[in-house]
Amino acid sequence: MLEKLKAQFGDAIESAEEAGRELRVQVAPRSLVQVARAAKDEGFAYLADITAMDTNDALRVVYRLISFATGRHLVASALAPRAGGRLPSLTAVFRGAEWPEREVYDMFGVRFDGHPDMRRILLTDDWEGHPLLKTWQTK
Amino acid sequence: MGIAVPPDVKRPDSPESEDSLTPLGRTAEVICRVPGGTILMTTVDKVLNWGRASSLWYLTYGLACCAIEMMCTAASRWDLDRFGLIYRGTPRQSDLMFVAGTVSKKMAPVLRRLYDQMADPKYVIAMGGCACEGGPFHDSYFTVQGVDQIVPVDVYIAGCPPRPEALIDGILKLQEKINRESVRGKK
Amino acid sequence: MGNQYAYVAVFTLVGVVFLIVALTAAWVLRPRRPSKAKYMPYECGIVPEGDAWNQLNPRYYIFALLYLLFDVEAAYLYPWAIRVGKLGAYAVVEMFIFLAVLAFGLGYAWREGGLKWE
Amino acid sequence: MTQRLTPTETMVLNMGPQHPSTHGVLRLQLTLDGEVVLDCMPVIGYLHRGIEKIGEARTYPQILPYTDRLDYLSSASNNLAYVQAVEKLMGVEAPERAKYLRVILLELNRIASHLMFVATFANDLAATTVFLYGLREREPIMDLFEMWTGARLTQSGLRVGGLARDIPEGFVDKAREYCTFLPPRLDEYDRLLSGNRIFRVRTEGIGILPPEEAVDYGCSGPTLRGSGVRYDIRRDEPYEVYDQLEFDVVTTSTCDCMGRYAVRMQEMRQSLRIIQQCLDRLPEGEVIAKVPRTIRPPAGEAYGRVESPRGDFGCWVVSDGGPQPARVRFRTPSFYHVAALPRMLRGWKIGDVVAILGSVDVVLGEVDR
Repeated sequence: MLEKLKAQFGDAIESAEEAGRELRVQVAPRSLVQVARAAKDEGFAYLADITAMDTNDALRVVYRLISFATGRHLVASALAPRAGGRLPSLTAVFRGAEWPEREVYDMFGVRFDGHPDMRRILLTDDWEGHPLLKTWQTK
Repeated sequence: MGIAVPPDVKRPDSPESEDSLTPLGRTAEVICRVPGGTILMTTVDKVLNWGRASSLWYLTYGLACCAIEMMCTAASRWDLDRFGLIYRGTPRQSDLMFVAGTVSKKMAPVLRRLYDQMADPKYVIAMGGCACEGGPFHDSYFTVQGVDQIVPVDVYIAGCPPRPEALIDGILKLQEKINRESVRGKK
Repeated sequence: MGNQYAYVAVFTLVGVVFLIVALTAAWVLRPRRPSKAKYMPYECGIVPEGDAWNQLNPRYYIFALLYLLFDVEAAYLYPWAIRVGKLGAYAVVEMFIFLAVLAFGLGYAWREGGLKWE
Repeated sequence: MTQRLTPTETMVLNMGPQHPSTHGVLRLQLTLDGEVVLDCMPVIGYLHRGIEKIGEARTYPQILPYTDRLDYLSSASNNLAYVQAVEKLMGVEAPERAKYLRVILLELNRIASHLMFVATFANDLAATTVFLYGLREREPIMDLFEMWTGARLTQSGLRVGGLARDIPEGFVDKAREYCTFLPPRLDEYDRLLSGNRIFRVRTEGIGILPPEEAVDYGCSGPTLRGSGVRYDIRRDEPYEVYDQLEFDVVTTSTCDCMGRYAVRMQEMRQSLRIIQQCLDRLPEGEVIAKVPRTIRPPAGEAYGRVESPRGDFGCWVVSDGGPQPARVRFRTPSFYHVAALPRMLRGWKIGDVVAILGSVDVVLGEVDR
């Protein structure tokens, strides 16, 4: 599976490794949607989770796709700048991507282009700041 | 750690209107001066308080884990009906509010609005650590540290979640508190 | 014959007195704490937006009419059912004519599609 | 739809945070045309407590009690997902006895959670007696939890590397007795509910969720299996000792509320079967592996995944070598089920909204985190 992705996307796949059940892939943000579509055709039809992590120098947005048939997890992660990051939205590929993307925006501030309803989902609408960033301190 | 209570939530100690005495409350002052009047008043107090204490209809206000324990207490093993507590869906028909669970800042104005929409006389039981003072979420950025910042609370029940027996103990304490009330203003 | 109406008089008197006593007792005893928030419409704790005075599908109106019609018809049946023993055969025929007229009305509403829900 | 003679205006109604049948503080903004739901916009966040932010400010053992408060109807599955992730990070393996006991605790939680589902689902459809029956049958399980872990609801019965405490005397007999006590009751409630004409009319054919859309929305657990997709993490990604146990994955292909209800009723019987097998094969020995005093897993990340009563509950833990995790993320099934609600509610009537929401069985603690 990883070889197929590397062949198809070449330099867009910055790093790829296989650890047991998980295929960890680092993807360039520009070709996220194509990689997701290819993975979905490859059998990874179940989008388990979209989440993110603040690694102090960048925001790492992590997508976890699971294939029911083979039981393997494709963990694709893309890097976004800490402030004002923009990533393409996967709602065109997975209908279930709408809400987790809204939560990542709510908690980290990464906006997703092409998202039908880019609003905060958990916090009140007039909330400033994104709590899960390392720099955000509880008052 | 003062947290900004959402703007449209009034402080609990500023009642909307000053005259909290009922018409009978005001006339009660006069009646008490007549010899034997106080006996009449205390019997009226007793009857009123008995009526209020033994038919506390509570508003189902399940927020988190405490709501499940509230349901178990209301169900057949601990049975709240014995104490005259029936769960009502709307604040209009309820005179006791169980705050069972964590109150988030998004929920604070809703909670205050529901409290305002309840008919007087109304009471509040803060159930569980989260409602009493934030509980395990004392350093959360989105939790109101104690529901008494929003509504005046009558009884606090500790526990996370409190056992059904603790809940019933809290209700009995509230009933004692109601029985001490008097028409001539809260003693 | 006179005392039969006495029953009615006593009955209404007790009804009225009970009503007055209950309401004044409630008015006297209940605490009055009016507040703007208390009189806001209750919508699960949220400030309702828009209003409910809007145009609904006419089928609700037709069903309401039909219900009212047959509800009143049932109301007439009760006194008839009590006295039908003493009134004899002509009352039975009378009532069935009444029912037939209403059944005809129902048939007309059915044919005109009044009962179609979708 | 029939040709519209007179234009009708729509109305926005809030089935709001405080509502007996939203099972917690979920607010549905329903756009109504008369009685028919045109669209629904769920609003969540009313129970958001920032558990993931708190997770970054606590040590590893301290996070365990917070996982109980996510899906507070089955705290063992939350604990296990978190503990699995930390054990993968540290390369620790629970002893054999602890694995069997964990499965017993998980399946007891599943039965308790499904009984609460039957109780509230029936209560929503006006069968209050089944509400009382369901909670009464749930109380013996609460006693078992209390006997074993000391708490009824938020047990925190697990630890990294095993269990907090071994089962006390008399637990095995009480558990066996419960395994024989429950099945006839379940048949009785099944006849009471699915035999009841009103219940069938209100649930059959209502709230259709086709299989491919269920997968596309990220649904899992009984909601997914109610739409005919045979996927169960206990079978497809076995953990603890599920690969050595015989049980069948229950699915129905009706994709409606009745299907989801029937799946859960059957699953309770399968859980009883699993518990009996585990009780028969319970090995002797320790219940906790050798774990250092302060848990400091090596830098890295791990994903623990469990079949909770609501579906695929995952926990992603990223460690930077310190005593506190760098990131704790909980993938909760109800979050995706509430996201799929608008798709299931469109076109149905207000009365059906209650039935559909009840059949999806969401817990707001895990939706808002």
